Amino acid sequence: MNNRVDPDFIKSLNKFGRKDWNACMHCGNCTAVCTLTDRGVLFPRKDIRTLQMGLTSKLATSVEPWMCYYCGDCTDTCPRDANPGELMMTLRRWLTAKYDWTGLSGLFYRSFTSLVIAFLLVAVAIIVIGFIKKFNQADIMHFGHSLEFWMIIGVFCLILVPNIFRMFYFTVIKPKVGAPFGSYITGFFSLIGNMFTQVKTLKCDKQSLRWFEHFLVVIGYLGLLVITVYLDWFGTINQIIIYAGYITGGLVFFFTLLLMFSRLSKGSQLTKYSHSTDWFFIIWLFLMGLTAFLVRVFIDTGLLTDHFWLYMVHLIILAQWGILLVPFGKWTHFLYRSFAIYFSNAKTSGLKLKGQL
Amino acid sequence: MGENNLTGIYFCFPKNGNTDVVDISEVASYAGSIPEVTVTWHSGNLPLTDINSLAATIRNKSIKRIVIAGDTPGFEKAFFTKAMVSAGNNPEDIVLASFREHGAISRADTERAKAIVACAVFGVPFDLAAAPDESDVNTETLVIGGGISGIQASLEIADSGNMVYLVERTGTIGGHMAMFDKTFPTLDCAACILTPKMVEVGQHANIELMTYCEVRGITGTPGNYRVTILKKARRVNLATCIGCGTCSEKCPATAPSEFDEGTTLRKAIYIPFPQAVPNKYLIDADSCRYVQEGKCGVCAKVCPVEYCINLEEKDQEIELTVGNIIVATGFKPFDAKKIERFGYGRFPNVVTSLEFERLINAAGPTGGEIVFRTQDKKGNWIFSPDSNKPKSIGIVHCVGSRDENHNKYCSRVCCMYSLKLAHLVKEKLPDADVYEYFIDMRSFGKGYEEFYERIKGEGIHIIRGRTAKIEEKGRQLMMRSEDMLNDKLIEQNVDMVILSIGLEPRQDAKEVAKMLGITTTDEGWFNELNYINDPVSTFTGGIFIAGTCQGPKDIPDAVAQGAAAASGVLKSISNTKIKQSVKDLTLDKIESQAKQLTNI
Amino acid sequence: MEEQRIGVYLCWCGTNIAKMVDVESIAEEVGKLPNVVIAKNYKYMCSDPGQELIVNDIKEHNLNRVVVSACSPRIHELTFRKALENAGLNPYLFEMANIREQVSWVHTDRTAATRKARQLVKAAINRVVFHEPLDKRSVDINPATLIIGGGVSGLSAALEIGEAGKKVFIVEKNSKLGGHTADIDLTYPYMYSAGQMLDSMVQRANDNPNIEIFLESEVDEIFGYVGNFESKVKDKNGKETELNFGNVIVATGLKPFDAGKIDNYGYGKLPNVVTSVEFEKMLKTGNILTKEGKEPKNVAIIHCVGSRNPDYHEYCSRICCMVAMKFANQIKSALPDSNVYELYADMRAFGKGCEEFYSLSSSKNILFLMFDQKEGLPLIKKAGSGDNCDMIIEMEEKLSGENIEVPADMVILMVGMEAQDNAKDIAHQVGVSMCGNDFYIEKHPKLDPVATTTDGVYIVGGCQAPKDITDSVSQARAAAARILASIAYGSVEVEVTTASVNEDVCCGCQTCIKVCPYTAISFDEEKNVSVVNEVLCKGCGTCGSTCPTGAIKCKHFTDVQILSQIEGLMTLEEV
Amino acid sequence: MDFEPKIVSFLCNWCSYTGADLAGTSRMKYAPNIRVIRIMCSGRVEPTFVLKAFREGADGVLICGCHPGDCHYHEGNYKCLRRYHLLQKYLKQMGIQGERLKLEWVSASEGKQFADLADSFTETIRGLGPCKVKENVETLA
Repeated sequence: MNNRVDPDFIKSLNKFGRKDWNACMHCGNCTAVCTLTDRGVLFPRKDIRTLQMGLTSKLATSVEPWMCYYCGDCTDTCPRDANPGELMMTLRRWLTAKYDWTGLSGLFYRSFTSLVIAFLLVAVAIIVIGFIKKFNQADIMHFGHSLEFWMIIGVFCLILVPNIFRMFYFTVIKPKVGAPFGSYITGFFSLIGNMFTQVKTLKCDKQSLRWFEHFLVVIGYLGLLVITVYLDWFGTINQIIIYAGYITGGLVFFFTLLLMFSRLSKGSQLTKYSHSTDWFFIIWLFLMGLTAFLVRVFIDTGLLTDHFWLYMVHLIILAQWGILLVPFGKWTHFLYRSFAIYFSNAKTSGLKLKGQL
Repeated sequence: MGENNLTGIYFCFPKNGNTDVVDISEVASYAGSIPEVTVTWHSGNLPLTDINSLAATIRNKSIKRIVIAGDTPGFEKAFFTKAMVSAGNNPEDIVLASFREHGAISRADTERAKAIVACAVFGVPFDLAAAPDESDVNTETLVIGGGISGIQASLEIADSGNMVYLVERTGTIGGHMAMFDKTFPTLDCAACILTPKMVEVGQHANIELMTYCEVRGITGTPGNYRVTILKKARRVNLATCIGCGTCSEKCPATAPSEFDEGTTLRKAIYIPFPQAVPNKYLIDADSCRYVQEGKCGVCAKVCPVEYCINLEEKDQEIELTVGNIIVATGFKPFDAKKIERFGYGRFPNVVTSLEFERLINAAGPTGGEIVFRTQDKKGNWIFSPDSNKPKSIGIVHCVGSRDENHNKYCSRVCCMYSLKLAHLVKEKLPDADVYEYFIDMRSFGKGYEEFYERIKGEGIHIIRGRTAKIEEKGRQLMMRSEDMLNDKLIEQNVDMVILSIGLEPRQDAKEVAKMLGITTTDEGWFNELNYINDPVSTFTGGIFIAGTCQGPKDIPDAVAQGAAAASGVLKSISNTKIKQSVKDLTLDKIESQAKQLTNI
Repeated sequence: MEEQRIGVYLCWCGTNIAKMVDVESIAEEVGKLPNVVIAKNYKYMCSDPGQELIVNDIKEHNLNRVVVSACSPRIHELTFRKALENAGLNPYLFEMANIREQVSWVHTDRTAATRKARQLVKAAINRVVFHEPLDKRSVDINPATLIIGGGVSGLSAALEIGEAGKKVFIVEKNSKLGGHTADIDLTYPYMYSAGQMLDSMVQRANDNPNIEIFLESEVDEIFGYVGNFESKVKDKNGKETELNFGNVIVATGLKPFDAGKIDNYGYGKLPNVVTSVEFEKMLKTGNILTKEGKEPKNVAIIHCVGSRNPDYHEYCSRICCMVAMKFANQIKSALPDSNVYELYADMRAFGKGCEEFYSLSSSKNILFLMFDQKEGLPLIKKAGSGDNCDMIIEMEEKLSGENIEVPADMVILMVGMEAQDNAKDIAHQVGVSMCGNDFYIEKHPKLDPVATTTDGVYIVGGCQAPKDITDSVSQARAAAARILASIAYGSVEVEVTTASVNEDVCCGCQTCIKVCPYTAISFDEEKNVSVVNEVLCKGCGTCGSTCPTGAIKCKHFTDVQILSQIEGLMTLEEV
Repeated sequence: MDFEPKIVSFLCNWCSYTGADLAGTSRMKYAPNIRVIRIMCSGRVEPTFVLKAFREGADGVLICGCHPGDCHYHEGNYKCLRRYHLLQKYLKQMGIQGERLKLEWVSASEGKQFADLADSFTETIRGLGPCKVKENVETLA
């Protein structure tokens, strides 16, 4: 029977983040203080209740955790120090694992060692390939370039798309909300918008600066992606592309640096607690930006031939990023968030149809 | 005792980070030196987990009795009981040595902690062993605080024919109760039931009423305390003032009325409220022009009685000697400004429950009309009878209470008075919508639950969900809350919001405690000798606590406590002997007395 | 009737009265009235010179009646009565006319106000003519006290009075002192040992020569009135002891609700559904085991059993929430890896340290689930084979709106508290009244929570309403204070303005006996007349107005006094 | 000169009289036609008192007691209420309009209510005009 309460679940959740949400006495403050809650979109209290009772299947249907941008108001004003904000973060991790059909992201969240091993394996693989190709610069750079390309295709088709569909199944199909087909069409554009701007963040008070940082990182990241993969930054001689590459790369590693500092200083609620995977994500993003930047510098200064190891390093980081972090880590959040909004809009219009709202 | 009755002592370490606590290891080493004790052990800060190994130890060391010592060792008892049973022992042979119970809280109390452990080992109740010597008692009593508890205590003692000095900080007795309109759950008006008692105090032959006075210092010993009292300059002669009010009429200076929670203005020379006891005027130095600027003095000129008003009067100090002291200093309301999200102080029509009590009171600033707060010519925000009436009112429970960010504790009365206010609003404005937001409805007393049910039936919207913030929406106020029982988010627009503010210790509670030589909780509530069965005595002989200064309380409980404290006093008067302070007992004395008791 | 020599005094109260009432003219007029020896007006009658004025005149003109017309008698009647006493005159030969609060302060037309004042004064003069000297009466107090019930309330009261050196009789129906507290392992919120606390109290009681304890005994009907009660105590062997005492404390406590009445909980049918009372025993004996002798993996605690439910008791039993919380903590301590569920309605953690106790407990993986009795009670069923637990509780969880199942190997029912079965009998024996729930009614719910309408009889602890140990102790001591005070004073003042029966006129219809709220009137069979016990009478006068033959006289409010007062009000209309 | 009603009113000591005093202390103004007689409890009010008042020339009689349940003597006010209904019947038989006798509950805090009551009742009586009882009796005699 799936509505049997299970107090042990909350313990298993501890792997995904900081514990002790039993402190919550259900005063409802968090839900009411949150600027993003709305009719039909109630969080975090309801999710706290569901997880306290350990109703996992119900929890899996919840899109609310993706609606939260972690401004920390709920945690600041919680009368029991139950830290609802961090709970939302933890649930996002738990859901990511839930959606992922390979089960790898769950594994990485739960055990740090397995994550490290995975990283080493990838690194070794790259080095081995390097051997096979006798460290021939042109070959390897060609390989690297095509690797990037296939990685994106592969990850997208094999993991991200299926996971999105799993998410769709858990949150919309299973709970049987008859969302009208039209609502998916109409919602699509806002989906794209949200995906790249995450503009909803701005609804939180005192979040605009963070949003801007975040936005620039995304721009920089996507820019770098396009420039290296499709405009072959390392191969091209087109000055414009080269400079564009420099700018985007710079953006990435500069702003990731900022983000890292804010995590270290633990200023806001958001940055108080960091899961190991958060660090991996941000550091690798930073390294990617940095190494890419340096590689191009070395190319332009003609140093690369003598210091080809640099490209190897870049390639390793790139592979780890693309194969491990993108499909199984925090990277997916920006997909899930946008789709969550997309689905929940569909849901609400479904409920409206039923007259439940 | 002896071989066949070996005792093991387990020490629990305090779990919270507090550092100024009893030195457990010192107590432990002391305990080791007691012959009857075979083994002492403690888990450090780890919680106990393995019952079987504990049972094994008990069996191997053939321990027959166990003493669990620590701040609140009871939390571990069930664990030990089980272990004892599985070790084949009698679970009755577990004794708690609770430091907190007997007032050993800080490092300074380590000696007493040892004594507590000793008594537990000897199997002697601590309060029997820790019996202080007795001495003669002065039959006169000092009562500090003229609220309902103080009044009750004074009357109980005075009726026995013994002298009572009732010292009150303000110009009249009555305390907070006098400010209330009705009282829950019977809804009889506070003034009607309180003022006769106040008059009784004023006229009682055995009560010397000392209003507008403050206790400044206390010396001496239980049964014979010397008290220094500051008699603040009232500038009006209590004996000759006939309360005609001419002075007040003519007085040009005004100030916010304390009695009306500043919701209206009073003159510089005033009677706090019509039924004040003593019903005599007093001059508030801070707002009196003569005192401040040296000119004016109209009151003295218009006063029909000669030499009644003396603007030059100065504060003076008085000495008293008393045998017992009852502390009934009461509480102070929580400052709603501390919670910015509720906008108290920014939005004029967010009012505190106490302000509302005055507003709705037939003898209040508007004669009981519920109106909006408006600004007078001088720019003071006041309630004036001629302003408009709200059509909808919201009530927020637990303001400042049950909140880690403010006061952890529950203020005990807010739920009920909020229901009462809701009812009164409906009574005065039948068409008004009333919305009440609560967390847990704590209607626990006699007739309280029935009252709750009655209110539910009066068309008041009672919603489970703490209001998180209040924002101005046009001319109205928007209250944002989650209605969790109906799975809804509510953004309710209302005309006026009542914040049900909690109770706090008086700001000077800790200094007062220091002066009296009694202890307080971290918040500042006075500590009782034993929370369970001696809630009014303290560790200092001849000093008793009554009413809300010990912790939040409703009127019946405060009254009961006032009387209970009086009984402590009458006890000593009646057998002409008073117990000295428990806190002054030395370890040796308690030890030896405990030994004596075991030999009996 | 001796010659009437009345002195009338009108007060200006500065301008307060004089401004609106022409006191001088009134003084002049009433001065002319028969029996009025002197009529004076003065600035402040209440002031010392004002009072001296009266005293001197009484002596000088040997007045035997005084009328003062000034402020409300509620403010200064006592003052002036004292003045009369000082002058050696009986204080009741005095009447007051209220021309400030009820004339000068409330009217705007001076002539009208003056006319009204004049009439009030005249009425007072008319009335005072018929005033009679009344003597303050008081009865001596027997210093002994009877305490019915040896629970923690009765015990604390006994200790308080006994240790004050006064005689106390405790009558306890069980074989040991301590009541319910004796069955409790620990007390909330600080987990003190109830047993250790009680041990010392009982020892103190036993060692105290002033405290006489009757175990397994019951009290017979109590006769007499405040200060002088008498009754018999019967022990189980039928041995009777005569007792005389001045005050009574009723501390009979309460009893747990019978959980069997609620079908949903299957108490009595399902072996592992136990009451909070039974569970306390488990805790004391240290074996928290199911009937099968296994350690329960899942323990569910259900709140408000029999409380807050109109089908059983509408009231809240006040302590169950915290006791349940205490249980949860003890279970977690004894069975660290068990799951504890609390099925509650509102968490009533209101006492000192209780909210902190609640939040502390929350951090111990205790699952709090909310239900609403109005929308159906949780249902306890035997679990199926695959459930790997003994019982299943089906409930609608209010905080999530989910219909859920809670696994349980043991269910603890937090049974509420209700009045003792014999509450009514005791009420009759001691003469206290009861409310709908059979709890005793206090004299005033707020300002007199332990006294009753019968002087000298006090109710403390659970018999007045459910309450925890602390609050019971406070009440017990409150009662003790009253009693110690009355003993110290040695006597109690009794109402002077009582009713009395003129036996020649009384027809013995006994109507008065029916209407008297204080059972102060009894019937004398031989003389066939009603007799007023002036100690019990509070002087409300209801009997007087009911008496068909006018045999009952309400002192100081006699018919003739009031009737002539009416005449006074109506005369002197157009002067 | 136009008709000024004469009204006798019986106030119980614990609630209504205190309420009337409160009206005074808070300086509320009301018609001067009410003349107050203080009794311990509204239960003390005998029919004779009321009749006597009319006999002596009162145009109206007002009785005030504690609100139901608040009676200082538990139920004196109920007793009074019962008697009031009987009296109403009796007055009619005597040809006195029932409106001339009024029973109201006034608590110690209801100074305002008392003032309003005094005014409204005075107006009622003014509307009814003088009560003839006294004259009739005297002409008979």
